[in-house]
Amino acid sequence: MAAQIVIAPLLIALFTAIATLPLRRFPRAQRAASVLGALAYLGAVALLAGRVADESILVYQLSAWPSPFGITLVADALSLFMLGLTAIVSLASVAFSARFMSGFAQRISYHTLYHLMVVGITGSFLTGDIFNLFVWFEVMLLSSYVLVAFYSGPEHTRAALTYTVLNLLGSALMLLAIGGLYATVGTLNMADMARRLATPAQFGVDPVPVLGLTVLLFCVFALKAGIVPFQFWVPAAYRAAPAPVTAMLAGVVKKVGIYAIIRLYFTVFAAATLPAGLGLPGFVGNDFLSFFGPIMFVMAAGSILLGGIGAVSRDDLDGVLAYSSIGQIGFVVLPLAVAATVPEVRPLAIAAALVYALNHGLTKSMLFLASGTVKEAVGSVRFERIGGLAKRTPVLSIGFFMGAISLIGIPPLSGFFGKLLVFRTTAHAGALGGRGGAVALGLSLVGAILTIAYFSRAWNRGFWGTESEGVRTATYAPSLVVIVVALAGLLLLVGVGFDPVLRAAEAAADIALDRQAYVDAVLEGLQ
Amino acid sequence: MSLVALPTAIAEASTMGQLGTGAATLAQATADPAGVALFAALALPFLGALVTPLVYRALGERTAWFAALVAFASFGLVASQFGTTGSVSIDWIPTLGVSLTLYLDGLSLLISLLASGVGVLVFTYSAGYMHGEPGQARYYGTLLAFMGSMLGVALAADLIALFVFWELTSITSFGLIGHYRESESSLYAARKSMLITVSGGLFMLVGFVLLAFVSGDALGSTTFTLIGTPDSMIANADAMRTALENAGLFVPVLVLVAIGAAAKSAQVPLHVWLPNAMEAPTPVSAFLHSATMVKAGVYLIGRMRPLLVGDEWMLLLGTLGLITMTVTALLAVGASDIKELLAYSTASHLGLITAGFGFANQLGAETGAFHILNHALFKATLFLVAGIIAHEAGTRAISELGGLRHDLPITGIITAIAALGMAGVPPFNGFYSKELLFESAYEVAHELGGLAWLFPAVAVFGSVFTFLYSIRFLWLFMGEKPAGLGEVHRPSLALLAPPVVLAGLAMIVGIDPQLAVDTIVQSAFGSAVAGEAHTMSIHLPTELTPAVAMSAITILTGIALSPFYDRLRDGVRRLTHGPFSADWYYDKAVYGLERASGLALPRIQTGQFRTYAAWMLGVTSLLALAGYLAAGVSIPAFSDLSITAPVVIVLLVAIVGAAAVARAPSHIAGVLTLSVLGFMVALFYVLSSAPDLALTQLVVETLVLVIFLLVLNRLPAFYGDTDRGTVARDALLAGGVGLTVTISVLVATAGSPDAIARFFVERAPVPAEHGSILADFGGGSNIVNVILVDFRAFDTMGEISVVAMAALGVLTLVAMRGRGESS
Amino acid sequence: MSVATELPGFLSLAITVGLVVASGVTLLAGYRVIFGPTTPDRVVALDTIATNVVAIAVLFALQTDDGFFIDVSLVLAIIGFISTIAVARYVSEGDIIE
Amino acid sequence: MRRWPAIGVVFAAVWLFVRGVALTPERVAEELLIGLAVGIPLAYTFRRFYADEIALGRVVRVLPATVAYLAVFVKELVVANLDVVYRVLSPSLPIEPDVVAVPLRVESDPAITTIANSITLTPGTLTMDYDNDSNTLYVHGITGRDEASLVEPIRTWEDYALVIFDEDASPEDAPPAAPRGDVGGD
Amino acid sequence: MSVITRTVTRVVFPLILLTALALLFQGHNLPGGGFIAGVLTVAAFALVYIVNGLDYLQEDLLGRTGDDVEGGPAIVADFLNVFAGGLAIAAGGGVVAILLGQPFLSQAVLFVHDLPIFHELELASAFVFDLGVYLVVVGGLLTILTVVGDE
Amino acid sequence: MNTIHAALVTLFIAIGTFFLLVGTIGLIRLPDVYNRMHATSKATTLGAASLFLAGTIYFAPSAPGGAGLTSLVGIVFLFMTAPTGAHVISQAAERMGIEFAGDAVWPDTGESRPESPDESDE
Amino acid sequence: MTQFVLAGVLGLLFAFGTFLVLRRDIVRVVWGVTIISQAANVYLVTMGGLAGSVPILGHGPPDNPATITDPLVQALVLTAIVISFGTTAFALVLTYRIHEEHGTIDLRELGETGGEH
Ligand code: NA
Ligand code: NA
Repeated sequence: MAAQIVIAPLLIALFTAIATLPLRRFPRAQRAASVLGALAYLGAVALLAGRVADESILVYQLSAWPSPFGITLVADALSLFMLGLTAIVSLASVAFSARFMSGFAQRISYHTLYHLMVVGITGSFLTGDIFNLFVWFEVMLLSSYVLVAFYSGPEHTRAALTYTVLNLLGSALMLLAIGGLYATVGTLNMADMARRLATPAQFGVDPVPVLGLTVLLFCVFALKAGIVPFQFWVPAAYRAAPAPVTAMLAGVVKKVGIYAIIRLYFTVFAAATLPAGLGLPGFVGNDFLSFFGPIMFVMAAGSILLGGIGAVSRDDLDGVLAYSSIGQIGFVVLPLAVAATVPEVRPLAIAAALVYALNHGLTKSMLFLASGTVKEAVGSVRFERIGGLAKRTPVLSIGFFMGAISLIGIPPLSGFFGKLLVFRTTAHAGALGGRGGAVALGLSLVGAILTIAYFSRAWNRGFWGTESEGVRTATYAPSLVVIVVALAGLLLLVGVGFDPVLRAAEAAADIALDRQAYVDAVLEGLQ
Repeated sequence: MSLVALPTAIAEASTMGQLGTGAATLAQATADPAGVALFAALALPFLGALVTPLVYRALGERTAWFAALVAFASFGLVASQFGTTGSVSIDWIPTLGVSLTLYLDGLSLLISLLASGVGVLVFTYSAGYMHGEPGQARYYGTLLAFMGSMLGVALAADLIALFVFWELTSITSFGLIGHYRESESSLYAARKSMLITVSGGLFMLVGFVLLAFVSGDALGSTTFTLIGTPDSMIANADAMRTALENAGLFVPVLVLVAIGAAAKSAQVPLHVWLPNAMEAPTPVSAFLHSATMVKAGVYLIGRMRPLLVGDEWMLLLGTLGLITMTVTALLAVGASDIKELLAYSTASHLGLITAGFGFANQLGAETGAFHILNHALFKATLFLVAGIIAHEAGTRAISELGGLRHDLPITGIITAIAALGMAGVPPFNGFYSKELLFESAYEVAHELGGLAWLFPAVAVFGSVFTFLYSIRFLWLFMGEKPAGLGEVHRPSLALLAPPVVLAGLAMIVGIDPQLAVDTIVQSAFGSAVAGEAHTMSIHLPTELTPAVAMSAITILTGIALSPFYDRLRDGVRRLTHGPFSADWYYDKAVYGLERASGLALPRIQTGQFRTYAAWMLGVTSLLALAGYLAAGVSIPAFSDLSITAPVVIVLLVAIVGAAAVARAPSHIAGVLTLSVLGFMVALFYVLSSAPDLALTQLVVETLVLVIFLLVLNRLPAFYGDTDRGTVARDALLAGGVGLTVTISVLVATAGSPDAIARFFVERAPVPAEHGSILADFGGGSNIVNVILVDFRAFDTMGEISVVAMAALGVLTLVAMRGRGESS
Repeated sequence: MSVATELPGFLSLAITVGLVVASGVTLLAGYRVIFGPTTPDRVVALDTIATNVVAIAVLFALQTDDGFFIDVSLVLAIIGFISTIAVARYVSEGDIIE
Repeated sequence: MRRWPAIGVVFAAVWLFVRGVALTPERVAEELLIGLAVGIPLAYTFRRFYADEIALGRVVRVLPATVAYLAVFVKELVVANLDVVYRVLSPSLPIEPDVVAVPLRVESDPAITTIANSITLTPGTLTMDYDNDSNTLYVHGITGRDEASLVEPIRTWEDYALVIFDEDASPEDAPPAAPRGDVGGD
Repeated sequence: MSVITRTVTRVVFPLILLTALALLFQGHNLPGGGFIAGVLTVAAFALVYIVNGLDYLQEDLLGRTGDDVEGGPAIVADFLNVFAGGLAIAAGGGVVAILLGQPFLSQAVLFVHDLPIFHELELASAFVFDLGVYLVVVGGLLTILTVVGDE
Repeated sequence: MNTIHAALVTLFIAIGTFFLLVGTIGLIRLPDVYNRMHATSKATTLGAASLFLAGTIYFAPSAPGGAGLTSLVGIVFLFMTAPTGAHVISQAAERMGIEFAGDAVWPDTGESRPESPDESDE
Repeated sequence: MTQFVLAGVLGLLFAFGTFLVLRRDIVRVVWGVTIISQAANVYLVTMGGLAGSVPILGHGPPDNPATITDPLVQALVLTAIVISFGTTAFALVLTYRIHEEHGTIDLRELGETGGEH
């Protein structure tokens, strides 16, 4: 008997999406179904997490065909870590949407698209099949294209065009990479791929061409994650999308790219070694990660600097938050770069990346929701029009402030631990003499200071200062404020009760690096 | 969570001689602190802060008394532990080796008592000062939280816990400095202090992280506990030092921690936030700049001293402290506002404390410990006095003030006590700690010789200016009242009582310094030395020691220069223009960054899709090619696979079609040519034995054509003319992408996966022998279809979701037209 | 592309020649699609290609002895017709601008 | 009687062809059942599409005329293609195109359509346009033949079509005159 | 378009639909399947739409009257229901497997014997899934066509 | 597969291939779109139909009916739609105002010929 | 030989697609994406190997499965075609809406108002 709970989150989201279509003639029922769906999703993820805590890796063979032939779902600590983030942000965003989005918008397609996006995200986190990953990516992406374009005005269509077309190119590249991997490695199943790459002779696999193919794939993930130089679409798309969608995009969708990098590059492709080593100046080693380490490092550095410097001069809240997202994703990639380069700190580094991703997911989604609340009330989030928010809406402002200082890394908010672990990773790598460890450390400090610079500026210009007319006369929807504050409370809760979170992240990092366990669980009885 | 007291462990460690904290302290105080009292003292202000909004609703302005009560309770709780030493601990993040460990010893006791004690007075004072001011609930709440944070800094023995409270002081002070949030200068000041102190904190955090990293080697297991347990860092200071040096991390850690402390304690060049911070309400300034915020930095230096003291330490902190002391004293002379004067003076005295702790001899530690107390007493007094002046005289401009003794006689007296203490004039309190500095500096110079003689010289030089501005401040009460100064009111009791109490305490210290030493300074001093601390003996000098001579030189030079004060002031002001002004580098950095950002961003995020796509495709190609190159792929030899003529022709037509699309003269021509390509791809599928694909391709092709036509029907004819250069560049990039793909094809066709395909081929059809229900086979002859609806039906599930979403998307795009956000 | 072995040589030769010719004329017709000169010329040429593709699919059905490629041909014919109608309709009655 | 059930049966027959059923009684019976199951609902769903369709009962009666029509058509088809071969492959491209207007007697849609398509498939002519108001076909001729020889086969089909499609006019009626002005170019 | 085109369309339309359905039914064993059949079905509708116009398609062919609703012509609501139904069928069929203790989307084939005429009938649960695919494609693409065509 | 049967199939393949070739040559050689359509609507259609017929004959004996029947559907479909396509295109061309090659003119019937601006394609 | 022909063809298709993606006219960009997607699909089919018979069987498993073309890549490409079809349809309508909202389909013009100014 299969552990049906593995598929439960995905099915809940899928059926919620389907149910919201015929329910569009009954707006209240539609809204209720949507929120209940998100709630049930959270419940299912919690149950699944319980099972994973007991059994480590749950494997689910769709259509009852064994791996590597059928499609496999793999629920382990890493998947669950990401699913947990998804469930929380999704619930908050959908509850936010129920009040925030216009009645017409909700009726026309919003809820269906939203939950299908969750379906895509969930599938991406659970699947153990690389082509299936492509499919769920596409599901997630298409819904996000539409949701970015949702308001259908000039900025929205323009942003959506850039976002859509770049990602269409990305999808073609992904297909190219998957096709090449299938041809060279001989499988689509990730565990099988890891096994074949680990013992290439046994399976007649030549790992040499695989590296270039994985690079293609990597660029696609970098595009999804919005890492420099694949970040171009981010600011406009985040601004254009409705606030709760941006919360999901920045909070969760971005992390799908990160998840894929961890899962594929650290669990799967790390298995491969190149018989002749890396024959390119500047790259040392004979495994794939040695190649990706420096590249990820440059990308992380670019992201941190571009995001941080970019955010400093934005003249609207969403702009600051959008560029901040580019910078913060750099902080997630940075430990991964270190992990790729310095094997000794790998578990710590991946845990750091995960904790940072979680923190950024919770925090940035909260900040975008806060921004949305302001936009709904004032009609704009341009600084010239929103001065003095703190006086008019202190509770919301406290929420925003907590988010801002969480991202800066002020304890005991959750964001602090992200920073702490990143510092730890880079510091340890530097102390161990890892190449670039000290540079990485310096970079993370610079990035952190930039974070302070742009958030303090945003705060002064938006929340302090003289009240604008719009702010003075605005009325803030209490239900929206409550959601923002609840998320802010969560930031504090995660920080104060950080130990279980850390243990979850460490478990996720351990499982991400435990290739053998992954392979054994998925290909049980095949060897 | 477990609340555990660990005094016995401390005792054991001390008998083993490993405990770096002063043995004298331990000899005096062996009782354990009560965990409940410490945690309660720490928690009360935060709880108070949380309920302040409610309290304010009930009590209004009398919330000040509530806050004072809370502060007093904390003070009482801390004071009740007087004489105890040891730590209490609550588990926090065991996985990380982080706990909420509180440790009480002389130094933390001193800082806690100052924070909560001065807190009581500041709240009392606020009751008068803040009358009628806006945002009082916020004010008291934040101030309470700030005070709690400061207690936390003092009490926390775990580096992470310490950092928590450290950053909380920065954040809460951000709120306090920005209290008048509609004033641009308040916002500027708040942001500046946050940027500098929080950033400094992050450097310090890195230092902590490195310490913890090294502790893994030194102590066998990674810990963040600095002090108070047998396996804390300070309890194993020697091992830690060795490990730090072995790892080459001693200097990095020292510098990182020093940056954090220097930012907080406004050491040059990170002092620039301090004068602006005067934008805060005056009670806040009094609090932040006497007993709390800035003291956190020097406290940390004192706390770390047993662990890190040495030559590097002295070179760094001794120099830093003296430079700060001198430079900021000069700046204080140049001040035009009484709060500005006091602010620079604060930085200067913190420089003195830093220098004291910086000197590697015991006298240095004495200096630091004693001056923490003295400075808190006289500086808090003076700030409160400044508040009274500003409140009652209506101005803070030095040039507009004078002769205040007539209207404010009591204030005049307490100002005299505090200002003379600040000036280092015997027998006022500041004199003794300054003497200790001179002694310490002299001892260092004497011992090391050479350039080390700069230490005492600079100490004297800086002290001259300290003397000068102190007297200048006192002179506000002397002379004649300027004509422009209007009526000066008498301060209320709430305003007057707190500075009187403080000045009284300062007076007592001045009269009987040994009392203060015995009560608390000795034990605080003990906390700051590695190994055995000697017993302090402080009294007025009875013979001419070098230090006495230095004091004499200072005072006499000061008196001699007094007549030229205005010229000096003008000189300093002339100097502090341009790059030497307080805001220069900060403004350059911050606004330069903003400007650079504003200039650079449009060049990166151009809005031009072409740029974006070019980057994406170019970088991807480049990296992939690098990947192939790095791995050393070789192009496979010609294989014997044959390709038939029809396939070649079909592919040729496809290429021609694609080329024709690329140069199509009109939309319609391009769409039709694209269809040719589509047909050829379909044919390719036919010839590759893929009928399902061919069918799919064909039907899709047609529908795409129809949609294209429907859309083109509504589009203009634009197809852009591009200049040759652009075309050439694009062609180059296109060639690069093409090359990447070509190589990808060549290298990837080497292998041929058949194991999986074979499984599908064998399991798809209906086997000859089967029962009435067939579950282990796909039950269909079209293997592709069986894969789609059975083997990989999950893919198809996603695929149809995409189709559904495409439909919803199109519907949405059209239906939402004109219904977007109102902005 | 397995060729049914039992076919007489002349037939398989005819099929092969047919395939090559049909592919070749597709190339020729491609010339008209690309160079027009008028849009109806392109449409006619595209229609011709569609019909040629139908023919190729039939020939492939014969070559491989797989009757179901006839289905493909039929669908191709349907597709070609719909495309032609659609294009003709929009170039004549729509506002598609050249 | 409603037409859609009959049309459903026709669909079932077409289904047999489309499915390419093996011509054994069992298979035909099986597929016919399926074809009816598919065809009748289909016919019902789209019944509005065939509201003005001709009655199928007449099919048998007009069979001879249909066969005759097809025979003429096939002959013309072959001739037409040989004609094209000649014109296309001649190095001199012997063509002399012109357009003529052909007023029709048939008035029903199927009849007009049948004739129009036949014209295109047969020698030297191509239906360009149809004018509803004057019931006139515009035919493009590739050769310089006189109008009469160009129109002649069209009239022959029209005669059959008048019978096949149960038209009001009869084959004996004179062909209507060209609406106005000169017909043909030379 | 002219009467000639309209008449041919009327004849060709059912032929295309029948071809599409044949492809749907035979998909498990021969080329075809839900997607191809679906798109071909839509192509048939597209033909009618191009030749006769959207109103004809909506009112005369499908008998849907009524004013435009939010987001497009009245018929769009029906199309939405079609693809929602398709999704529900495809996913719901998969859930049936779960109820039977099998993983999501598990398929089985049932052979029914001794039927008149058919003798043995092969009923593949995968067909239900394919039908879902078909409906999603038909509903979805018709939605696109209608919405765009209505502009 | 017996020789006569194969020969018949080959014959129709040859005819079909030939006419495909002719149709396309006509498409290239003939002077305007109207004349080109004469070639494609007749020759190409017949060519494809001939190949379908070859299919009918080829598949007839191995599985009576089968793909052969479907081929017949293909023939009927082609004959129905190819001329219609030509009609639609020529109608469009004429309405777009594409000029006739040589001295062909639109018959003056008094009906107004839909005018549209001269097309300037390239 | 086969893979060199295919490699060249696919490289050229990607190159033409890329060239189009860099044009100013949105419609051309969409064409470019379409070409690239199709080329990726062809690539995938190529990866399954071109020799081999149609993966459609008579009843029962085949005698020699190795002679059959890899059906998996065909199924994958089918999925990919459908997905790229859905996204292309959306992108086309988006293009239309862009024109409605901005009055242009010139990406350069569109970009001049869309950067970080
Ligand atoms: Na947004
Ligand atoms: Na099964």
